[in-house]
Amino acid sequence: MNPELLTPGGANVRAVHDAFHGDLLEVSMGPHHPSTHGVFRMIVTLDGERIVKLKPVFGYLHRNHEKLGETVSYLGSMPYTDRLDYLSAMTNNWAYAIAVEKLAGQPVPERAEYVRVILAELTRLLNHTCLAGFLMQDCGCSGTPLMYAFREREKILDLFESLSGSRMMCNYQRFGGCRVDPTPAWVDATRTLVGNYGAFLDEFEALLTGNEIIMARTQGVGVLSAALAINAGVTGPMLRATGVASDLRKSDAYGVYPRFQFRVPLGAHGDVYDRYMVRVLEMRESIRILEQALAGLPGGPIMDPKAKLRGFRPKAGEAYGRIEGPKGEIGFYLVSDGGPNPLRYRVRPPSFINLTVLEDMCLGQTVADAVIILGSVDIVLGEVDR
Amino acid sequence: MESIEQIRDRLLARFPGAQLAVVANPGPAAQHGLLLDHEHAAAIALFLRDDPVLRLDQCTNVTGIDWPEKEIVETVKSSVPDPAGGPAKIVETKTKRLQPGCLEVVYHLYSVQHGHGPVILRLRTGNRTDAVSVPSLTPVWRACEFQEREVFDLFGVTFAGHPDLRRILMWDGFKDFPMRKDYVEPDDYEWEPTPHGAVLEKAKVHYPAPAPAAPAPTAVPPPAAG
Amino acid sequence: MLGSGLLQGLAVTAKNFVGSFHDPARYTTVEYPEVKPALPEAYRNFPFLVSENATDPMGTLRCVACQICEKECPPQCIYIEKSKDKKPDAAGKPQIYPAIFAIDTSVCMSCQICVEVCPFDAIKMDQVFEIATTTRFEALLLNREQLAKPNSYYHGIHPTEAAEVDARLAADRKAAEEKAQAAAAAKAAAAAAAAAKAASPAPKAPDESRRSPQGEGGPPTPKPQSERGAVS
Amino acid sequence: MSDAPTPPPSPAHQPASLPAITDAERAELRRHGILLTSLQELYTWGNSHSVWPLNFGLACCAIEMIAASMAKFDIARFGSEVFRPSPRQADLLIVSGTVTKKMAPQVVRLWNQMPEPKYCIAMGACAISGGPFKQGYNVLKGIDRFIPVDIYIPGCPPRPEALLHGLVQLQEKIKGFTIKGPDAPRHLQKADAGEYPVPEFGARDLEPPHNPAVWSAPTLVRAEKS
Repeated sequence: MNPELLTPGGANVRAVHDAFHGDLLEVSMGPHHPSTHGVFRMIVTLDGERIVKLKPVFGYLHRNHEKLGETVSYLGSMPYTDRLDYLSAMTNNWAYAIAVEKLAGQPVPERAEYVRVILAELTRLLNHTCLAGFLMQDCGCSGTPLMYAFREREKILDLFESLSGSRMMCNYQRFGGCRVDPTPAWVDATRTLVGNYGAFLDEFEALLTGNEIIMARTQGVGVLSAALAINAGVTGPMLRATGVASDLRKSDAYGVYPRFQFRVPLGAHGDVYDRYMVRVLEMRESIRILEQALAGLPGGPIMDPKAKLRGFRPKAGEAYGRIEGPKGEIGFYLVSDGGPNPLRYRVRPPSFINLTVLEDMCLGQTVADAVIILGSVDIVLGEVDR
Repeated sequence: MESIEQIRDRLLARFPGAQLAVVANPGPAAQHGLLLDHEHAAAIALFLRDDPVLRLDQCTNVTGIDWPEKEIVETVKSSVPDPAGGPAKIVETKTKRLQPGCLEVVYHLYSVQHGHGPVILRLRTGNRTDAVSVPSLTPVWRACEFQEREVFDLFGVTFAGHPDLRRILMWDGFKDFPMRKDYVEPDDYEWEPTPHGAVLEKAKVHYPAPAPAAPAPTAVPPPAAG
Repeated sequence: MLGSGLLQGLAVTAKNFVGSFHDPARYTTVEYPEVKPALPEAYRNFPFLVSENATDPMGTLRCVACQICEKECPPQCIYIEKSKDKKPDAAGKPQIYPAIFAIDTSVCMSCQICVEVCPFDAIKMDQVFEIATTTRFEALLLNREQLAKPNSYYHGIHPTEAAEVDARLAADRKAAEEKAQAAAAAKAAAAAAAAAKAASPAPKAPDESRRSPQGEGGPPTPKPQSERGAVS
Repeated sequence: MSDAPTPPPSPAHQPASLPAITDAERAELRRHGILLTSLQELYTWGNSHSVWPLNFGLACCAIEMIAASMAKFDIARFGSEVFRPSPRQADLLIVSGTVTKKMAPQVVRLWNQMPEPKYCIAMGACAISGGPFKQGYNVLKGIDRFIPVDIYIPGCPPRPEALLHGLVQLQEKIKGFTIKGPDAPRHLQKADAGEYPVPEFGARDLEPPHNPAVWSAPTLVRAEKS
């Protein structure tokens, strides 16, 4: 690996700058900018229309999540995790629950594991659908794909709401299981949704995937190499779009994922189009997992009977638990001193770390491409800034 | 994957002068850490990344931990033989010891290629005030770039060799390190209708001086007792 | 052929456009202010206090001011002051009651943890969401009188959960009565014995042990997990 | 009084202070097919049904705001579907999410850039008071510390229907305005500055931490816990 590539402001900057010999213009995009998915800010240095330097600025949504996590109890942090990546509350819940269960050595009943898989895959569908909509919005397809995405999102949210009581902030997982047991009616409704989702994806793909304008706009844009992606800690669909077969559902084999048949879609070029395609293909695999999980959903308790709700004090120690969230590896690192709240509560935010390579992907591209490259990273500011 | 002791032994064979210590994790997770010295940290990290057996090519998580100074009371029980020949007396001697505080940076390493991990590296600063520097591992793993900046911003650890060490989440002129345990947040409490604990203490500062006889002013009508 | 992807996409939008006039699956708009949304039973917004009796809500609050929810509430939006005196509850037993019970809905994040930790089923989640106001301080701090809603209202919004709660409370009450009867019988026996042997202390009523924790102690009878609302 | 063929405002939307004609008389006239309106009614009617929001999302609530503008909830039914990316073209600032101290100056700046008449909705607990993140070091305890808020929508996050309800409340409020007099909206009153001071980043907090001209909290004294 070329070490210069790994240093920010390395070889790439000079190469582009020398080739154009232009006067440089510094543009601040954000924190209020329609394309930055929230309050993200980039300071972009432009040579004509080409980007020669891009410095992300964070912190506009830094709401001291980790500090609060150290002042409230272990249970009390669960609703806060909903608000990290607010498009995929269920996977945040699960990642936190897994970390605490590791910390306390808490077993989880089988039914709860299945329900967690079902909810995590529904979240993946929800997140990837919305991301495709937002990405197309950034490409300039104003409205239509996002409208379709949100139409489907509402259907999944109805399921979440009827199960957990809230559309977005589910607060559903508990240490040692789940909060409420899904009724047969809920399982049937989920089965119907999963059965219909393939048809929606066909329609969505007919709208977008073959579209010549989208291909021209996204192919070959924002190319990321596999070596840099691994070294920079990039995870999730972004890493797989570069062709690296890395999926925690396979490699960590957490929960009951080893029982399901599914493939890990990989990209070949590591560009924006690959990142979009990997997500679409992942949704198809999620539907397969959902069908298997719904068919095999066992009976039994949803909570471990020995699990404690109040006065939960794990023994001194530490644990890092991680799962494959829709945006990449979401992990929680907890240090306990035996007290009612953690001594250290750390979130490993996938989209924050995926942004490490934003500058590398944008160098040499036009400023309009920076918008879709950022869109293809799939950031949610609640998680980036915490 | 090799156990942490095996990795330590291999590292000691490769870097004879290195000071390595296994930090045991007593919890059920049993994810033990390896405490590195500053001098060899970067070389060891590079070795762990490129070693064909371990191939820890991804540093997923970097975080800081604040360990404030702690007073530890140690109780030593010793039996003093009774000179009169009776049963030995048990005497407890309590010694107070000040455990110095430090800031710790924790790195979680995984291998994408082999699919194993985590190997946990730890670096500690000398104290919490002036010797707060540790070597940066950003030249080894780009993933550390933003995360080390975050540790610098929130904990005040400076990373020697970091290419772009600035505040990342707070604004540039900010003076404090908010994730430290002794951080005192600015006093902007004025309307706290449901305070308890620390919030009540902070809100009390803004309460008007109690009038001698009149009832305390309230914003909402006090609920009728009954 | 170049442009076939575009045409295919246009066909999709055309299908959706035409479909929105006759296909219910493609016409998704809710007519909100005119048609109220059908909220699922599990939907939660802000907490309310359950009172047994609609005519005397303050007198029959289930809440005994144990302050567990206040401690567990992650954003600390609950404030309780215990009463100095005791008042009879719905079963006629003298209980401490909350002299002040305030919830700051401008802070509450509807996480339902207060409901989960309450050992007395006294606090439950409401479903009213049309609460936009023009003032912050007065309108969004709810006090005891505004929070108290009768059990019948609870049955109206969460029927399955409320039925379970009522069944559990009735079972508890029955068990407590049986225990009290047994204790009374034991007391009578003890009194007979005490006639011979003076000054024997009367046994404490077992019901007291269930309703007594104030403050530091844990909940006396944690609800079994299986009984925790299985609502969907 | 001028006659104009506008849709008659429903009785619930009548402004409070109309000296010349009573509601009963108006209803009687309407029964005979005569529509009466005033310049004031026209003004507020037009104003209230074309409230264009700023395309500005902060956090979780922004997703629900987007959901409200999508097919299912369709904010276009209320005349507010035109989300403007530029503050110069917007009438309504929906503060949808947590306002951090780092973001607060930009929010005030956006508010200053909006032309009159402009309105502000604080959507969700965080925008109202800091919400669940209130006790944090980088969270502004309510956007009303710096800019005037017309409607508060509690909830975390409020349902899209709740946002629509808040919008209807705002429309009611606009319809209650008069062009002159004490009921005139804020921007038509001489005392209103229009521009609000933008806070600066201090060493530990925003300076000033709140704008005393806009915000003052009542004091609610809470007792020490037994």
